[in-house]
Amino acid sequence: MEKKKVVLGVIGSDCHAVGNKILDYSLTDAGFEVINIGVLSPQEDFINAAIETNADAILVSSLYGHGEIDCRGMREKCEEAGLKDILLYVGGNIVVGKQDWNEVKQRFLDMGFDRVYPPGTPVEEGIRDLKEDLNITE
Amino acid sequence: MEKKKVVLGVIGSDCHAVGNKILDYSLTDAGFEVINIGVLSPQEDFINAAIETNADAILVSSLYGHGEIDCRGMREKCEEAGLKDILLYVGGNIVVGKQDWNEVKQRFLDMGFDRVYPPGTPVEEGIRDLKEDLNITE
Amino acid sequence: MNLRNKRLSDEEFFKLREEVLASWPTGKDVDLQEAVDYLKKVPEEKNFAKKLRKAKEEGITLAQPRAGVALIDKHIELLNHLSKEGGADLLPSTIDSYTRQNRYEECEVGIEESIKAGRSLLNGFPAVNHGVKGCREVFESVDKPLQARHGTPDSRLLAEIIHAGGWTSNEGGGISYNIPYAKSVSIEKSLYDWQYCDRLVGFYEENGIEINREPFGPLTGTLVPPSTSNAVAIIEALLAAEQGVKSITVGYGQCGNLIQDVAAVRALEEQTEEYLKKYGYNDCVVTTVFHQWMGGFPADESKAFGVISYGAATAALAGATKVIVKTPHEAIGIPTKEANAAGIKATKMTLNMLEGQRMAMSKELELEISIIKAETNCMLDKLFELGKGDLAIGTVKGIEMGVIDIPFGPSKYNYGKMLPARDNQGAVRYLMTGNIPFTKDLIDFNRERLEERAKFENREVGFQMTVDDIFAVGKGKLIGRPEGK
Amino acid sequence: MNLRNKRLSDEEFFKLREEVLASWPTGKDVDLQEAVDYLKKVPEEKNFAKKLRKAKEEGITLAQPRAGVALIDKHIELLNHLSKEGGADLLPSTIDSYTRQNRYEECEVGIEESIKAGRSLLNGFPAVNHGVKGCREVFESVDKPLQARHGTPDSRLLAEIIHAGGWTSNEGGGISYNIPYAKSVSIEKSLYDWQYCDRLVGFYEENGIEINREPFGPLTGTLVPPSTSNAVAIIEALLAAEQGVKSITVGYGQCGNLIQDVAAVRALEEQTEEYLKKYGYNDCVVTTVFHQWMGGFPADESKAFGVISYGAATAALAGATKVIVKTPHEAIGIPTKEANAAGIKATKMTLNMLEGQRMAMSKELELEISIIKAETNCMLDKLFELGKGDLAIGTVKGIEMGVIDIPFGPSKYNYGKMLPARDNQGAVRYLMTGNIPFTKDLIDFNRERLEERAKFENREVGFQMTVDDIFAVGKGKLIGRPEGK
Ligand code: B12
Ligand code: B12
Repeated sequence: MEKKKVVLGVIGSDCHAVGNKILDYSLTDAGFEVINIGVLSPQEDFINAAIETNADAILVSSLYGHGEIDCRGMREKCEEAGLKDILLYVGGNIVVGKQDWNEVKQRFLDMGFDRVYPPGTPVEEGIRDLKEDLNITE
Repeated sequence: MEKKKVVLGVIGSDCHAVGNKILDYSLTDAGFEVINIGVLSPQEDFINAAIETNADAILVSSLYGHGEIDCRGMREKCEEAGLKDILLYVGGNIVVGKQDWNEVKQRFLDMGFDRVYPPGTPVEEGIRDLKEDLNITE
Repeated sequence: MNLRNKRLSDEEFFKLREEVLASWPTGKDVDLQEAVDYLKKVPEEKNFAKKLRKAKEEGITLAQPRAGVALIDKHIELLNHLSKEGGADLLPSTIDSYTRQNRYEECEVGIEESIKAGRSLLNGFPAVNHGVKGCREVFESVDKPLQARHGTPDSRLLAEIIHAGGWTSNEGGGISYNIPYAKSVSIEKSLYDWQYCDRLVGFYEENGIEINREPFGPLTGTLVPPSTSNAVAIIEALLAAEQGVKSITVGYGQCGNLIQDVAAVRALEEQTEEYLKKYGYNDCVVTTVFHQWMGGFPADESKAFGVISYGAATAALAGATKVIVKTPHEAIGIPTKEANAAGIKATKMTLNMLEGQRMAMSKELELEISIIKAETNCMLDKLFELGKGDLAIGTVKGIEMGVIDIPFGPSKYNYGKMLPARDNQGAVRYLMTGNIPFTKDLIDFNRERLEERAKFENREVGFQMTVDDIFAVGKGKLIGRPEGK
Repeated sequence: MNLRNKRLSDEEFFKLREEVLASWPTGKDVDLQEAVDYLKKVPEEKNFAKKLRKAKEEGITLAQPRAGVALIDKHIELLNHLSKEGGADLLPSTIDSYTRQNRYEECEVGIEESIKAGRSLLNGFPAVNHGVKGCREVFESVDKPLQARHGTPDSRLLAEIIHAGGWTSNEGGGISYNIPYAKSVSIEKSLYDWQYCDRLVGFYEENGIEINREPFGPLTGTLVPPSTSNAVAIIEALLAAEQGVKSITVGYGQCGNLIQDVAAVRALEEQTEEYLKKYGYNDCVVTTVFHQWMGGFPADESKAFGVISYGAATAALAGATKVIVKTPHEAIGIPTKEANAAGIKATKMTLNMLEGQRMAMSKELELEISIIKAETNCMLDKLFELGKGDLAIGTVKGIEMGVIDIPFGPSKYNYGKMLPARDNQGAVRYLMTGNIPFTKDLIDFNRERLEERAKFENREVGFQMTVDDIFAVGKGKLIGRPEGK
């Protein structure tokens, strides 16, 4: 079976690289083809990479707290670019400070993300969800 | 001027001796005559000592948490023994656990204590109050 | 009562036992043979002595909280929280203060009032009143070994009930549970009563049940110089061994100077083993327990976490077999189960980060160890001399004469002329030795260290230092210096 | 741009300066002469350089938090809370991440949205947007020295504004604020831009104003071996000194093995002083900063307190001049002011208990110091060789070639072939050295230590160890061992 493709990156002015490298390693290990655009990536870079590679999902990391500003309008931009219904995940430390998680999650769901992950989510959880959402059976 | 007399002790089955020794030392230093009945002292010992020495005040310490049980009825026993309106102070860690201080204080005021001190009260505070209540001017 | 350091004869023991069991109604439910059968079925991981031995072999430090409330169900809830949420490795049952004074009637009042008030009015678990049945209910509802922690000069009935209840460790000793905890119990009496407790453990050992005993290391918890508490621990270890105890955990309460604290634990372990060997007790397993700071705590919870974690780090670096954990509520009152678990978590995190790390040997550490050992020997030698070779007799005489002198001990049998204070690095030294038979060299060493501080602080060596040191940690410092120093 | 390790000429500096100040409207408010006058009036106790020097002389460790929010009034409130309630000795202003990338328009958005939302949407204080006036308002509203802490490859405008604003310290450097923080800024460019920042400080020094500079020690905060971060700190110290900087604080991020951490700080201080002397910078005051654990934290707040306090204890035992404090919210998000103060209080309590105590010299400590120094020398010697004596040129070439190689650095200018992992005592070693020019002895030493762990864990030395170690502290352990080890 052909490998599913995922675009991976850290959005905005965010330089946190460690989680990104781990996600790359683990997703590859789990059988995905990973297009890693790395840290400090604007929305456009995610979208362009997804178009170029015809990706199945975009995994956005935001660690540094500006996630709320950086992720705004991303779903709309995807649609505009013709990425209809592409899977959109976001995770990391996506807002500033310790906030009520349910509220935070809702804010990002409202922005059009399919799945939203709290701080410290194990990679395995993301991989499990991806397999489910992309109908991958081992 | 004659020295004012205070009876000092730790009530009930309480063995905490350090604060008691410090109070003894500091009160003596501040010009009081201290009758120290020490740790592990029942109500009766405080009252007998006060009667024998014709004391002006009784300072009860309770550190170990059973203060609430141990102090009950003390004012009444004083009255019965003829110690009318003797000053009655209590301090230390007078209840079990971290409780709302205002409630705790009220409970002991209701028992008839004139002053009630929270954990870690500096000795100086007790001395200042004693001087005020006993009209001692330096 | 004819106190000697000699194993109680079966005759004497069983005669005493009748009295003991008759002293409160729950005593009659203790059946030694049935208890042996019960304890034989206790799984390995719930036996205190076995878990300690394993930790010693693996070189890890276990964490144990203090905890106890009046009612059985609440106590079980508490212990399970500390085990599961807190991650405690060993569980305690702290016994309330009425039980410690054998005032079981007052415990009944406390139990009733606690039911009424919906909160514990007792500062611990009244194990005697709850009896063997209650103790077993607790034991069977938890997943870790259980120990009674108290402060009871006469804990004979308590010991009978808890061991029959499945609790495989008992803290205390004839000195360490007398002088800090009592006012007018003679040393002769408390040593004798603790021989009974030790003999009971010896009896179980002879019947194939390993039970741990732990002299209470920190004593008054307030500026106790290491050699004083080490001497007491070694005495109690020797007395316990004579009664047949095989698993002994000697303890020490943090003083705050890291090198001195590590030295104290190392000296304690080595000297306990040496003395046991010397007096012919060759099959004891000696482990150590380090108590996080036992004196007055800062009221601020974040600061308390600092004290707790520093204590945990010291325990790890010393290589103690277990550490007794304080909580962020320490300065105020008995902790909630959440605050208690918080203390354990901070402790375990620190232990985990230091796992396998030990303080390396240095000139400074070597010196501290040698000083502590020399001081300890001075006291112990004198006791043996006074007792003409009998340590029990020597101890009674020695404490009366101030050969061992515990600072701030409330007991009238304590000599009370020794005064401690911190030196310029925070190590606890002897400011006044009273009647402790130190050599001139040792007295000079202590004095010099204190003079160094006095010079730095520009004041005289004296009692004011002791007073300032008592309050220092509560105010956020180790050493009680004058303002602006 | 013609990068050499040579003091920028006044001509070059003032020409660059025009561009820099023109790059955002607030730049025009910086008037150097007026700033000198303003800074002359700053009282001694609010000058960063002076306070550090005093602490070094007294042998104490100061505590400094990280903190910054979008709006001036809220930022002032935050800093005062940390100073008064927390007891911070030195104050920071952490700069937001848009400013770090010179994206001041986005800062404007962040400021506006923060006003609307009633909470900070920026992860720091946008000092450039608030300008000299805003920075002075902050400075005049607090009672301690202020420092900018950020992660800005090109921080020239920021430096102009904060120093003119009365802030007497700036963190960063051409390597340490590039490789961990940027993706595509060349080393040549960032070294050049930081020469500007250093030259600005040199200018102030020449005008009688002491200003402190601090290379960012921890780099990526993730398993950086001591010699790698020490080498970077020494390079940045030398480059700063050439531009006229006199007060230099070299930094190190806790790795977690106590002996290695103490050795790292000692080696860092000694070697920085040696190299400065060797290259003719004789009047610099070198101080040290120790960062509490900079990698992934445990989410549980009690465990976080354990990590924080252990870090504080290490800083004290190492004798660092200051310690940068983490908070119990670390794993989740920017801390509230209360959580931040809590971290400081736990830290200060620990420092106070250890005041005056240092780790004693031992065989083990001596060995670690000598290994770190030898490794550091290998890297630095090679850079001087590559630059034919010019450290700036050598650094650009050396980083390109992997002579210095920072683990997990996001920059494409980082070589990225080095891999670290912990040994069996938790010390961070080189698993793969890539192109780092170590001697065979040093490579063997690192390897042997890792093999020891591999044997204990019954697996091969390899990348899985690195991965496990990255997650370990977050999961409550120092070393990422396989289950059941
Ligand atoms: C040292 C200590 C011990 C030592 C005591 C040695 C000795 N014989 O003195 C040992 C280890 C033996 C011990 C034992 C126990 N302790 Co204790 N102990 C402490 C500790 C750590 C310090 C007490 C101290 O010496 N402080 C220094 C002195 C100078 O201060 P002080 O005692 O507070 O007294 C000053 C002020 O309070 C004030 N003051 C006191 N009384 C009065 C009265 C008046 C009128 C005024 C004006 C002022 C005043 O002035 C004093 C001098 O400055 C406290 C916690 C803490 N404070 O940090 C716990 C603490 C008091 N102990 C406690 C408990 C429960 C016990 C035990 C039951 C064991 C247990 N369950 O853990 C046993 C008690 C046994 C018994 N029968 O009493 C609890 C009490 C809990 C509660 N009230 O809810 C505390 C608060 C710890 C805790 N949080 O759990 N303890
Ligand atoms: C190491 C670190 C740094 C290093 C980063 C080095 C580097 N280049 O990578 C340095 C020191 C440089 C740094 C800098 C900063 N940091 Co930082 N940093 C951390 C720290 C301690 C660990 C991050 C880490 O590497 N974790 C280990 C990796 C493996 O885990 P991870 O990143 O969480 O990623 C995993 C999961 O989250 C998940 N995941 C991540 N993304 C996604 C996406 C999807 C779809 C899924 C399914 C899963 C998933 O999988 C990953 C792999 O397991 C965290 C706090 C913490 N976590 O303890 C703060 C933290 C992330 N940093 C923070 C901040 C604010 C900063 C700074 C702005 C400085 C400051 N103000 O203090 C700068 C940022 C500069 C910039 N431009 O970005 C904040 C963010 C605050 C917030 N969100 O409210 C944190 C949370 C600390 C804090 N509490 O203040 N930091």
